[in-house]
Amino acid sequence: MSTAVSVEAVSMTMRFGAFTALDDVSVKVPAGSFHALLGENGAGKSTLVKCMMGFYTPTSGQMLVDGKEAVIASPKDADRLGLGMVYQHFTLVPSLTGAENLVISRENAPKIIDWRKERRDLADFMTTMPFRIPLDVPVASLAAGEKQKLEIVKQLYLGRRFIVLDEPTSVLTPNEAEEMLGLVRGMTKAGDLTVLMISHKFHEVTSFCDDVTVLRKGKRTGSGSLGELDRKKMAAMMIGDQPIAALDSRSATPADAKPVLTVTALKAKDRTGLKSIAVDGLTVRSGEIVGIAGISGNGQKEFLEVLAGQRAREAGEVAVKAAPYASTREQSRKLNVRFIPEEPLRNACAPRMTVAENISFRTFDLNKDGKPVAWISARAIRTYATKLIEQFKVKTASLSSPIQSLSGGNVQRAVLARELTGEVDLLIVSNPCFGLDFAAVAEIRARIMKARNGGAAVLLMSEDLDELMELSDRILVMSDGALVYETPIASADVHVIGEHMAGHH
Amino acid sequence: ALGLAGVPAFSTRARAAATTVGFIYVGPKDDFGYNQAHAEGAKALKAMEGIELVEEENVPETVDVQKTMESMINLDGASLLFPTSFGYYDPHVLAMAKKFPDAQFRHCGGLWDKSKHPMNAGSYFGYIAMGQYLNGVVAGHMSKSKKIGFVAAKPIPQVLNNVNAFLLGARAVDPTITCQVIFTGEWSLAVKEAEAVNALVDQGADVITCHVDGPKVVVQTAANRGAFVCGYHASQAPLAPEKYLTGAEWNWATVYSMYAKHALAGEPLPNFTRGGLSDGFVKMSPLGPAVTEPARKQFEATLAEIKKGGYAVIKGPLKDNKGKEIAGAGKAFPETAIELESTSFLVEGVLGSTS
Amino acid sequence: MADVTATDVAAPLAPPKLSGAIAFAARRAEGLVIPLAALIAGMAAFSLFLLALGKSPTQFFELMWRGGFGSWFSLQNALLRATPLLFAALCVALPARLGLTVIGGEGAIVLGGVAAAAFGHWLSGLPAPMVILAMGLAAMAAGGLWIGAVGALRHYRAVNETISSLLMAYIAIALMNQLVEGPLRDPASLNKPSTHPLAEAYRIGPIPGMDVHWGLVVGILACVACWVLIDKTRWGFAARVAGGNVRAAQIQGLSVGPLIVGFCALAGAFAGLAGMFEVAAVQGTANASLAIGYGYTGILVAFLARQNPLGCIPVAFLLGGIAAAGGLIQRRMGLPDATILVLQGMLFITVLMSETLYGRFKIFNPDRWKRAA
Amino acid sequence: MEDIGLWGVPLAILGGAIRVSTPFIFVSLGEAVTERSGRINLGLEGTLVFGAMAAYAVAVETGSPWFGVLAAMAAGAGFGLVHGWICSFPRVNDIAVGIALMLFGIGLAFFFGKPYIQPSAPPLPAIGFGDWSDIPQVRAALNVNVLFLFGAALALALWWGFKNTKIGLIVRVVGDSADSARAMGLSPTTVRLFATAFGGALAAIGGAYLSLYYPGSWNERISSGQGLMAVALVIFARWNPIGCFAAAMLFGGAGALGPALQSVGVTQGYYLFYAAPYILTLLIMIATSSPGRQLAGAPGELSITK
Ligand SMILES: Nc1ncnc2c1ncn2[C@@H]1O[C@H](COP(=O)(O)OP(=O)(O)OP(=O)(O)O)[C@@H](O)[C@H]1O
Ligand SMILES: Nc1ncnc2c1ncn2[C@@H]1O[C@H](COP(=O)(O)OP(=O)(O)OP(=O)(O)O)[C@@H](O)[C@H]1O
Ligand SMILES: [Mg+2]
Ligand SMILES: [Mg+2]
Repeated sequence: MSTAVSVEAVSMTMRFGAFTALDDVSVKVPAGSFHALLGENGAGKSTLVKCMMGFYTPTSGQMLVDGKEAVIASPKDADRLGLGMVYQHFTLVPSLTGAENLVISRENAPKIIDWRKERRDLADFMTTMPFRIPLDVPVASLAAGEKQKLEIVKQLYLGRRFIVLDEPTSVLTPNEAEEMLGLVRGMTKAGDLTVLMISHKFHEVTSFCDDVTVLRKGKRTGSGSLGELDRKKMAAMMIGDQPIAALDSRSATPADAKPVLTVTALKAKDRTGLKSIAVDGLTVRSGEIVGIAGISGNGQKEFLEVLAGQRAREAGEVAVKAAPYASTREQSRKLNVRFIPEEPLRNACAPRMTVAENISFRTFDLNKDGKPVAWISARAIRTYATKLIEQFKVKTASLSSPIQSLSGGNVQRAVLARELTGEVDLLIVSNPCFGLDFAAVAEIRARIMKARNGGAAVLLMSEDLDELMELSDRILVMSDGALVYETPIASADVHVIGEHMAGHH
Repeated sequence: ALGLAGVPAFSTRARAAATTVGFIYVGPKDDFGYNQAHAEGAKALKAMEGIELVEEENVPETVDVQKTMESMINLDGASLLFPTSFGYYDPHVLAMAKKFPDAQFRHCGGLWDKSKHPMNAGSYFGYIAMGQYLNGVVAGHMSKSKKIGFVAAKPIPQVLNNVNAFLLGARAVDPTITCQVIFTGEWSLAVKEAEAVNALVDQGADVITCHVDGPKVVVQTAANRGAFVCGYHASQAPLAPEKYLTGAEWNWATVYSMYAKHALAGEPLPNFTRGGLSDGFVKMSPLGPAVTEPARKQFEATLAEIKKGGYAVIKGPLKDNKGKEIAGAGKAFPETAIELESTSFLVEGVLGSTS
Repeated sequence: MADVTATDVAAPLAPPKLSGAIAFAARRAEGLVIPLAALIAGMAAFSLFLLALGKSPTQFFELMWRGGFGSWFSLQNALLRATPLLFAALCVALPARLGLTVIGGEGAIVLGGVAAAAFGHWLSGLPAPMVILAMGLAAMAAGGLWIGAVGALRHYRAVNETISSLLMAYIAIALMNQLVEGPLRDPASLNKPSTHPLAEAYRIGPIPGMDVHWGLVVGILACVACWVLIDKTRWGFAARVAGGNVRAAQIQGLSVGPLIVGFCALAGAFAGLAGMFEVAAVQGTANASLAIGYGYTGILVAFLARQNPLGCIPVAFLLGGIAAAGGLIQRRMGLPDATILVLQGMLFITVLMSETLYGRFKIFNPDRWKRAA
Repeated sequence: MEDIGLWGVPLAILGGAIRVSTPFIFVSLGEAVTERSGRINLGLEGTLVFGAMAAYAVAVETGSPWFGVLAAMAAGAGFGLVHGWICSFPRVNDIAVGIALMLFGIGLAFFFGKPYIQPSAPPLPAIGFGDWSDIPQVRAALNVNVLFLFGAALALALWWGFKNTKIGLIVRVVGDSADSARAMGLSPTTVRLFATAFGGALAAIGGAYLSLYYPGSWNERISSGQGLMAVALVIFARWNPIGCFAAAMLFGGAGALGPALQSVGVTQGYYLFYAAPYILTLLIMIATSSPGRQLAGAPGELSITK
């Protein structure tokens, strides 16, 4: 196996039109080190690495590889120098098998592929890897952790000696994340690999990385070795002196709190139509947050879809406040049920409609007195949206901008504004903080906690165990379409939960 | 309808003192079929002194044709119009005839009714079934399998008359001959017509004819399958010189020149004109090289007989192919018989049904 | 560049009311200026085509003007041809609001025509307003069921609507032929099988003083009504949400299924009306001439109008005018009838390409005026 | 010729399937490649008609049907390139561009095709696979055009190629995930451009078959929507080249059903028999689709299945 290289970006500047996304940033990653890149959303982290990998042509700046100046005008150039990148979102092709993905990503893939030979070579290669992955099934059918490992395997298979990992653990269980980072760490230690990792999670950075560089609004605000920096210092470099929302303290759930959501013997098919989910029983009481942990692909999405009326249920009952609930608009309105799905732009917004329209999805058909009307009023929509935008500090150029032009955090805020206004009895939330920086995360979590303390029953599905541990009163684990484990927060143990998530118990 | 006729008068009517004649076709002018036959007739007018010709093709049977007529009158100054497709008449020609009493409309199809329709409209038509009868006579001689085939568009009287005549012509040679008919359902549908020919040949038919708008595909496909073909509408002999026996063709030049002469002379145009082989409205393609001597003899004899006039193809005793009597012994329907305009039967010996 | 003026008017000194109005106008102008520019580009491309063939573009466009727009007669000709296109375009534009691409409006037109003719015959004897109303309703029901079924298949069975509507158009035409030549045939319709002709009293006549039948008025009203429905009512809003993102609509508890089926049915109902007017105002009977491609031209109209029902009105008029001039061009310039198809194709292509220009120009986007300043 | 009676029906369906299916095979195989790359080209009807015209015209002018086929392919690839180029601009809707190009292609074909309606072109050759038989009907049914054989071979080749060649895998990558493709340094736009051009070239061969072999003439009604239907068949065939071949055969066979049944005396309701292929396709689509489940094998980037 090849040996690690050192990589250095010198004075990178990147402008998009009049906007400077990256302003004279330098980063030095010595051979065999594990370097972290920190920063808020939009700080320019992805822009920096994309400039380094030849995706963007920086406005100015140079690259040094192994101390020598290198011209990286395209990802192909980077590839030739042994530099590779694992993206925030998977770049494996879902319908291709692992083997196909590996072979086709090779620059010198033969015109006609001799699969017998390729399989043999792959098998040989895999013996040098510290873990096993099935290579003959379509990637779509792999678990998230397996996909992430495959991404890394791919980089090594391609002979990369320097890789960039962009938020590599955001879709993994803590155990998987630790295992994976441990492996990477091992490889850097052995001198096989140099790694630059983008992350929002301090604990990962502190326990695995050697050095760190922090960006803020396109500028480098600091760097150093992990030995000399603590979390506080890093946070200060990331966000300056802006205040962070504090979580409300948890008020005790009254012992006689009424059940709000009751699910019994629910059955539904999953997206492939081959597997199904089965939730035997679940109750969420007023004033509590019930967290559902699970690796993506284990049925949480389908469960939420059933509750939200996006997927047909085959059997079972869903009741809200003892009334049967079929997710109609009238029921949601009467019973005060709200949903905040993950990836709100994809699941809760009409991207091309305006910010004002998106904010009024829940209320456009009501007049001032809350009575249904046939005619909508553009003026009422704007007035309502203006109010909410102010309250929830949504940053938008104007009310009539399409919501897709907002940043991720602001889309999330707009959706929160829409769903958390008015009385809420049941709040169903999924991965609300995915991909957001810690200031935004803190604010969103604070709002959820506030709703709980106000008496709402909250069902929180999340792939982020930290989030569940922080917010939930009880945690359930979903695995293979069923709720397999339950624990009150007091006795919750991340490792036990992780094992149930992974399906071994 | 406010002063429409006045506006364009400056621009166009003044253009020529000549009579402008407008021809409107439902399909392309050179389809080897219905439209080509009319276009060839129209060509005869080109040479005539004092006649200005305007033509438009691919005009559908809806407001489009009304507007085309109107536009020819208003913008081109046409005073005599020949909308040639059958479906143009009701309501389109009628509406325009009422609206433009100064223009003359003559429509191909024989639908004009003196008691109901405007006097500046009129019909002309040819008795072409007699031509199909002659096709049948030749086919009867040339068929070895004693089975002949007919590719038909729709089961309407004109088509049924042609089918019946084709079979009866063949039965005049050999009364055991049968004729298989396949309806394609559309006036022009190339692949279906070709499939129909193949199905006919597969069922043993060895002489094929048709009544569709453009017989090109039928003729070529049949010839490729080794069957003989009889043409329709126009001559398709160049498409299959070896296999083409003869064909029933329109000879619209006769009709159109007649109208044009009247128009030039300032005489009133006849409202209702019909004719057959003897009047030169219909003609037969020259017999092909494959036609045998006995066939030629009977063909020529029958043609001569027909030209004398009064010849009847449908004559008793005759049953339809469901066993119902059509004509008792001694009863005959010559080509001019009004009953034939509403034929809804297929005669005994035709395999197929009208629904 | 023009941006400068834009920034100027948006400057803080301008009274807020006025700048709001200008910003509003600027946003709207984009949807007008870009398609017009695209049309001009298409005509320029077509002129090159003509020049390459040695024909004169000036003569062509002069004739186009004369045959399609330049006189009262031509204008009416264009309007008459535009009429069925208005309905056919709605059959595409309404489902498009829900993100559906329905291309089989032809089927609904044909069946609407047959249903209207059948009811006109069955109810003959009753007072004319009643019969005409019944014919309209029957046509709308037939077309509505047909395209409504496309919507239902899409939502409840996940059958792609583009393909199912296309297949169903072929099936509808077969059905129409079967009915017109079978059970519904007027035995007197000898050589062109048709349904029983409508009694004179049940025919829909021309608008007084014009040559164009009432279908034009109904068509324009239908377009306006659809625009109001989409822009001003809760159902239209809900449809836009569902069209923008089905998942978002579902999570809001909007009944996406009924919305899709309802909008498709309404779309089909309008197409059915096109068939009804073809029968009641033009043909007087239903026959194979119902299937002459209005449904397909309607797709063109809707896409050129960017699926905006109000936009369908001028676009249908434009295409009506082009079609109206087609004959004159054929006769005067010796160009084949397909010339019009080539022109339409070129215009369609340039207008679609112009889609990429939206949002590119600062002048149309008041949000960006200040940043530039 | 012998009377084979009712045997004529299955034989006609077989013969019809072979004769009628070829344009469907080519258009659907071409479209399968295009759609596998993540683009849909609804305009292949226009390409097919233009291909039919171009092939016929060139065959008339040169006397060689093969030059006709080559010319059609070149023209079809041209149309594909235009489609691919226009769709490479952001926010341009590929379905609408397809419809526009359909109109444009048909328009150009009719425009330039006028002088070629009358002349006769030399037909493409066929091979008599039924010559062992004494029954002329069998011989006729098995008189197979070389293009059909080429289409069958192509279906197999594409099926194999999607799995076993670099190009095949690249097309699949681009069609399934443009982001992944970009990450690999592939340009989805370029790949789609060529995939659409390839699809156009094949569709034009379908047109050449219509005008140069069966029914074997050029006129404005030569195509009755084969190009449009074949696009539907691709989805029906789940983007599998072998499936496209089978679907085309099924559709061709069903199309031969109507005339064949009439020829043996089944004459009631022939319009409905003629609609059989459409009804059949619709029914099978209804039966094999289901909500809440993605279409198996659908390319992830395809606009109509997203
Ligand atoms: N192609 C582009 N055009 C214009 N602006 C861009 C472009 N890409 C990024 N930006 C802007 O540059 C800034 C930095 O973006 P970047 O993606 O690098 O942030 P990041 O630090 O990776 O954020 P996150 O944590 O959300 O991934 C953002 O404000 C973004 O809007
Ligand atoms: N498609 C787009 N069109 C116009 N502007 C855009 C577009 N995408 C992003 N932007 C602008 O770029 C800016 C940054 O986007 P990005 O998503 O990177 O934000 P961010 O800084 O990460 O914010 P957050 O922390 O809220 O996620 C936003 O303010 C947004 O207005
Ligand atoms: Mg961001
Ligand atoms: Mg990033």
